[in-house]
Amino acid sequence: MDVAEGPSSSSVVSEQTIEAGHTLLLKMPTGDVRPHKIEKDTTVNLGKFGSFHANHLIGQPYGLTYDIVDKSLKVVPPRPIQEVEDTEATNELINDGEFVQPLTSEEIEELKKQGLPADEIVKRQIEQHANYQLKTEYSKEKYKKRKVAKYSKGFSTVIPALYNVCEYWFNKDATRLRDIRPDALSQILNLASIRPGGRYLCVDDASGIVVTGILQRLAGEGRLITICDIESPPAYPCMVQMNFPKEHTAVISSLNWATADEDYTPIVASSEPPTGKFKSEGQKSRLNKRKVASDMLMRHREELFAGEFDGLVIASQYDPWSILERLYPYLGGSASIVVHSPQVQILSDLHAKLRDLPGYLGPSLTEGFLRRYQVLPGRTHPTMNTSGTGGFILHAIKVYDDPNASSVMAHRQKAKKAKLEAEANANAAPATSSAEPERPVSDETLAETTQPIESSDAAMES
Amino acid sequence: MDVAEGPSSSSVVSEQTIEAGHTLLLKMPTGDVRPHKIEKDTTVNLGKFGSFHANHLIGQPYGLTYDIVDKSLKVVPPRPIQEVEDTEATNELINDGEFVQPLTSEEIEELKKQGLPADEIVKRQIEQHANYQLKTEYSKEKYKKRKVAKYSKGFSTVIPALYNVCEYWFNKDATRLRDIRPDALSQILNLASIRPGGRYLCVDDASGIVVTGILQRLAGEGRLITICDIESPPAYPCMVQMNFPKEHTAVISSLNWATADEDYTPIVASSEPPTGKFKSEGQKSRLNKRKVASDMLMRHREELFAGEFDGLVIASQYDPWSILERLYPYLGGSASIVVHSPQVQILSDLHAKLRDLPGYLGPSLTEGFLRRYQVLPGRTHPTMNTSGTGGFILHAIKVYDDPNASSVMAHRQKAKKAKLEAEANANAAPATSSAEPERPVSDETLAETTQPIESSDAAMES
Amino acid sequence: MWSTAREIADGDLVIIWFTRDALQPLHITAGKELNTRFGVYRHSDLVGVPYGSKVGSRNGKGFIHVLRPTPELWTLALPHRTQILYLADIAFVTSWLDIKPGSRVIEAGTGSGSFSHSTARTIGPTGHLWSYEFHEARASKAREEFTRHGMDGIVTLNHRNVCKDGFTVEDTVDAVFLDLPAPWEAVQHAKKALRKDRTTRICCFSPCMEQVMRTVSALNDAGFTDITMFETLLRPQQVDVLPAPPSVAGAAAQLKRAEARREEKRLRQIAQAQRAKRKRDDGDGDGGAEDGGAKGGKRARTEDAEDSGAADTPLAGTPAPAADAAPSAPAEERKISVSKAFPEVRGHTSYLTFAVLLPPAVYAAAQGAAEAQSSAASGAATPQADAAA
Amino acid sequence: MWSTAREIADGDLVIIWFTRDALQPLHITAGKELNTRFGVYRHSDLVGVPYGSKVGSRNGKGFIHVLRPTPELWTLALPHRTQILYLADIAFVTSWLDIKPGSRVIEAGTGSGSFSHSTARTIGPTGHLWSYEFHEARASKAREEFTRHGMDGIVTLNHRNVCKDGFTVEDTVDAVFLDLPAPWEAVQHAKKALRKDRTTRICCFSPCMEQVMRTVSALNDAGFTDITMFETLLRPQQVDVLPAPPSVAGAAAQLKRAEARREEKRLRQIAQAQRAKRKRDDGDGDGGAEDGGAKGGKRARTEDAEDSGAADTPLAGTPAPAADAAPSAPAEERKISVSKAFPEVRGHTSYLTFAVLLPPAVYAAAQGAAEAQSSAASGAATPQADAAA
Repeated sequence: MDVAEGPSSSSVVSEQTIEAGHTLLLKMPTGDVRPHKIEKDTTVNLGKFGSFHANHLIGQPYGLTYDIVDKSLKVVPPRPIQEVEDTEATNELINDGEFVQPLTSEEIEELKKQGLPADEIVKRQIEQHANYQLKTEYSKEKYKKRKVAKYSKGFSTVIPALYNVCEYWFNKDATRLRDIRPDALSQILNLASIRPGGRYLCVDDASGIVVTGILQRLAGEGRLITICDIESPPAYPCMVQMNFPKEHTAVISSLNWATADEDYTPIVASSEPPTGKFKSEGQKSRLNKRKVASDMLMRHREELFAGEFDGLVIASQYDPWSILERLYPYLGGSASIVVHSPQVQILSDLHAKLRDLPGYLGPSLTEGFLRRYQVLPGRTHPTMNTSGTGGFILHAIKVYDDPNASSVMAHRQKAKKAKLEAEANANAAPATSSAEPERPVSDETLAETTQPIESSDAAMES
Repeated sequence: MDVAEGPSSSSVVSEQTIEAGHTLLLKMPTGDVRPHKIEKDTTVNLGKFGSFHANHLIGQPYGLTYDIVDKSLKVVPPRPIQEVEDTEATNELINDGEFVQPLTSEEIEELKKQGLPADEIVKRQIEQHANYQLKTEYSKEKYKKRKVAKYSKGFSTVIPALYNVCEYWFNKDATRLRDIRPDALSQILNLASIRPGGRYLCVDDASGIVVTGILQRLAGEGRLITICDIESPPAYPCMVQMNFPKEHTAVISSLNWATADEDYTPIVASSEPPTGKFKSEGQKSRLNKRKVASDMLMRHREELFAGEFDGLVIASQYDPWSILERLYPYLGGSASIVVHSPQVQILSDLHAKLRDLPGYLGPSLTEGFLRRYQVLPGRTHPTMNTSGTGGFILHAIKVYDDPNASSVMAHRQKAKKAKLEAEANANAAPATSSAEPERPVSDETLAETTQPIESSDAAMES
Repeated sequence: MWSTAREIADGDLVIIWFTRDALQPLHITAGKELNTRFGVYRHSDLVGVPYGSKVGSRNGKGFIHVLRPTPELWTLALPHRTQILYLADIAFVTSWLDIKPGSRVIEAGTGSGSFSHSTARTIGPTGHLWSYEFHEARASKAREEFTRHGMDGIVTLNHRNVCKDGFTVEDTVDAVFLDLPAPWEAVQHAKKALRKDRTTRICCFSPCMEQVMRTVSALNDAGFTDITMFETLLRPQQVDVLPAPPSVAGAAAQLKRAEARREEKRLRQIAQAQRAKRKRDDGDGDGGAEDGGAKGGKRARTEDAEDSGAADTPLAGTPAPAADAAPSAPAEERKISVSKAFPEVRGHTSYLTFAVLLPPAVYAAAQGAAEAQSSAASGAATPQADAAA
Repeated sequence: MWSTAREIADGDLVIIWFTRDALQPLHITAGKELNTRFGVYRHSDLVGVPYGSKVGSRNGKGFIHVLRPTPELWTLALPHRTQILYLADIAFVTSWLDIKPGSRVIEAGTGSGSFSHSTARTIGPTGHLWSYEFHEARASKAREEFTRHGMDGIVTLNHRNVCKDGFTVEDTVDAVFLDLPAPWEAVQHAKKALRKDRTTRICCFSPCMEQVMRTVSALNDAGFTDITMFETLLRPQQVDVLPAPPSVAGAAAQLKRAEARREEKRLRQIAQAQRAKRKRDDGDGDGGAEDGGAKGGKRARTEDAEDSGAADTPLAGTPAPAADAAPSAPAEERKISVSKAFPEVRGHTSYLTFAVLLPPAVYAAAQGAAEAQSSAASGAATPQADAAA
């Protein structure tokens, strides 16, 4: 046992505790997720799902499920999946359309007003239902679940993990995220090799989901400079639900396309009093603040222009090539360049451009595939509806070209040419001008290191 | 029992019988498929898988598996899948790379020369194999299967079904099929609503796979005119493996982009002898043949120009819009237009164009998804490698526009506008010029007919 | 099955296309009227109109397209009695089962009839489809539809629970398609119904993986071979025509112009403030009362402006000319068509489990033939008949 | 873990990129030489060179790119001891398990170390990874690699069969990742290792559906909730720059020109033949012997030409001018970039089964807190602690 490495990090626990001022994601029994900023001594109203006093939630860990009982909260323990027994019943004898709700909506409203729990309402409905016993157990289970969800009063709090926040925004409005699905976001962060302590550039017109991801992966160590198209630093709304501590957001600074332009000099008002002497304390404070701001702007510019950043991530409405032209010089050698776009056309045009440039190594373009499954016993299948797209990702590596280095193939062709010219005075074909280095010819040693050997424990059994 | 409808169709049986002159697809134990034109009194040489006398195969039904024994064929009966018993063994103690072939390739060659059957060779190998008992049953099964395939002498004949022929060509060279995968082909044929007796136009630069599909679905009833870019009718190589009877191929005729042009008059040599009298029998026969050919060309042109075709299928390297411009006039009302392309860019450009034209109803663009699974007991999973693309399909319906008919929305807006203008003298917004008819507003009756009700027998259980 | 005439006739089934998401089958019955929120139409006005026509409503409000039915349009427009089968699955099953003109096919259950219509179209008048439905009301509805659609010669519909009672034909069909909750219960029955003189095929359509596993096992036990499983789906694409993405140079130019304008404004304010101050210093006190409360606000702003008075000396040089953005402007006018999959698409319909039945009868015949050929052709070793497992 | 300096130093691990499909990890060891068919390189020549440089070989034949390692490049370049985990899976697992700086994580088995390297990068020096490998040789190799890569502070490697012997920590980790043939055998052990003071997560990586089902059942039995399963893959796209697809008008024009040329040629032949005939008729017999056998062929062709002599009267009009094609010609010069998925792509790696563990300790605390808040804030009904199942 590595006892030395036992748990001790209370800070990580507090990250999972709800505090006043946090923006929570509350998941309704129907699966809908709603944001709510929780403030002390207020009432949280969830409409038909009930209302409760906010203080009940403050200090609670994230991730629990509650029933609302008389404006206060009752923690619901986790429930295991019930095995559904398959009976001999089929739906053979049930007529379509007959299996309808036997209580009127007025009757149900009345029961709800009486404070009857959801499963009790469903039970009553079922009692009224002539055909219920004829349905198969699977159908019954499905019916019950749907109905219970419909009449439940309660909710769960969603843990502010990056995955959950991204999923919430994606489901709410994928367009605002420029179609960055959780799987795409995770690929972006890994491809850009974001690590605590790294220094990154980012252009995020995707509501800040990429910025949020980078900040989480920096956790207060390292640097992030974003470039935006407005004067003041943008809001990045996705960050809100993460409830980041201040140290985590302190690593980010923003420039815009004007202030990020080396050839442009921002108009910065002087912070010296025109007369050489401060006229008032107010003037002094104003001018000092101005000095801090303009000094900071100049420092950020200098920092950007000094370059050597470890990576660049682009998820922008602007032509990605126009962005690369501007920011490429500030990347260090071997830096990762990751560009996301909802549409393949934008990135195939970019890919076609980059692969002819020696400063971009190995550009690759991929589309993600994500599929979720229902894994109830006896009923395993992918979800019937799914997200159609999480966008496309282009990845390349910044390299320093050496125009004097020439490929083996060119040499071989040169050698061949020379030989041919020597043998006969024929015209040899010009060397290929392919930007892509030639494919390796068969070579035992290399092949061994590059071909995956299929013998994993798990895969071998399959 | 509908005894009246019992089996009687010997013609269908003969379709499944191998005849001299047929081009067969032979499947090797390794899974490779090879074409072979079978001729009487020849020897079929399958290389390391053996050779046999062709006459053994003539008259046999398609779809069987044979072992080759002394140049003759032994039918192998179907084998059920063996349940693999999972033992306690794991691969924990087997070192990577150790599990190698214990017989040298020379020894194996010797055993093969001795005519030892494949499973016998594998058995000997296993006996020599120190670690074999340590491997799990799954690993052993996998190993045995691979080895047996390697040393088997034999093959199966592939039934010349459209699916099999398309799969063979697709696996061989998807580019020649313009990426038309079997699923895409089946969608094309259904979307074009190909039925016996129908009349269709087709532009097939995909080695004739679409033409082959249409011919199979016509089965000798109906008509198919193809337009090609060469002078004489194209070969359509995919047709070869179908071994179509003559009646099935009689329904096809070909024009080219010049002869299919109404404004162009092909230069047709006269079939009258210049002197008014035939100089010889040879001349007479030549000129008659020429007359038949030119009459036929004229008939095909007239047939095309008379129009009223039931559908048009395009799988071509040419700009699909330039094709539609030419052939659209020859389609009947409600005809299906189906365009396949390997690249989405081509079809999204076309889609953008068509949806602004009132003669094309409901253009839709789809990409197919196909996934095959291994379904061995205890080892169910999708294949580890799969085809990346089967191309994109655009579908639209030809309609006759009526420029005088106006949409409900336009009316509503006109009415609203009139009202607004009456109320105040304000400028109303112009009516939207969207080419797409407006979405229906909520309407109970319509909603019922258009919303799928999820209550199928199979799906309900899930 | 449906009319192949150019024009619509009384009694025809047509498909009315209101919008992409609103279609409706309609039996033309002279005398009747179609009253929708897309307008009012007399059936008799549609008679004689060519299929595929756009027709304006009688009151001039709205229009419809009147289409010739196809199994695909019918599926989009039909009154769904069960979850329908979709194009991708139907097309793929048709292909793998080698269903073609003349084929004899079984389907169970009939459901909403999507597969029935598509199969009837493909097999044509020389083929036959036996369709089984265990739900009585659905069976009656389907029977009625098949008759109306002129499919009686092609389709035989049976109200029957095939898992319990088996099929109504034996040694007859080329292919079986099972869309049942427990297809494994029908596998042995299917084997009986398949013809024994040739290779035949089966497909079981099941949404859940557990159903697939039981089906695979049942197929294997019943002697089916080449057992394999597929999933097929369509991913519809949305096409947008958009301006080509703008260059950030344009954004930069705009920001610079804004900054320059702000700076100009500030300088103007300082100049004004200084003039005003000079005026005040010159003892011009009248109007003081007029300015009143407004003055305080103004003074604050003026102070701000004054503070920045020394900004006449920016850190260096002059703002870049706004012309910076000019080169990219024409490019930004260009429109491009871009596409992506729709945000929500169908993620699953069902697993399609396929298998082949190679009946012993064929083996016996094949072996006999091979034997005969062998002795005739080469007199070589007689192929031995391995006893079928 | 790896060097973050701008330039390469002796002792660094670098990734040598020969081509997209040929990468190799290299420990810079002054004095050694890298000898490949892409050229010969002295390690010492790479020292001091900036990461990301293109370097020409000593003999001027070939070049390499010398890259800074990342877990992703390492995965592409590493010597595979087992089937490796790929980017899509690793990234998704990292995200769902909420692995971030400071996280404490378990993985079993270590395999080729793809997941280990990626996780070490993400959790950073404040996190910790316990990695378990049951195969001794693989464990030793991985231990050696982790040390070389400076990961000793972040990763603890154990040679251990966790299904039999469990993990080496208890009540400690935030997340567990199981890549084992029978993950269900390790689920109870994983539960012990997960910390009890907060919500924790587990992921089981299994290629087969049957493994998923057993795992789901084991997770459910062990009290895990929110059990769900995902598949994630990457579909690499191939981009081609091609001429815009040509118009069929061009093809038509070409065919027409060809036909016109053929007709011209035929007419010339006829004219020649007639001249020749006239000559022959004029009694000019010499040269007959010279033509010899060739004549027969010529005559046949001439006859053909003569037969078609009357073709001077084509059925109507004149051939359309070749200029037909002209309007489309400029369009055909335009190049477009088109893309499609590669012909063969990865179709499956594994199913990722995820679950959450909400331990009773949290419930007790939560309920206590809720209770306290309730009485403090409103004095309303006390929340009742439902006994955990």
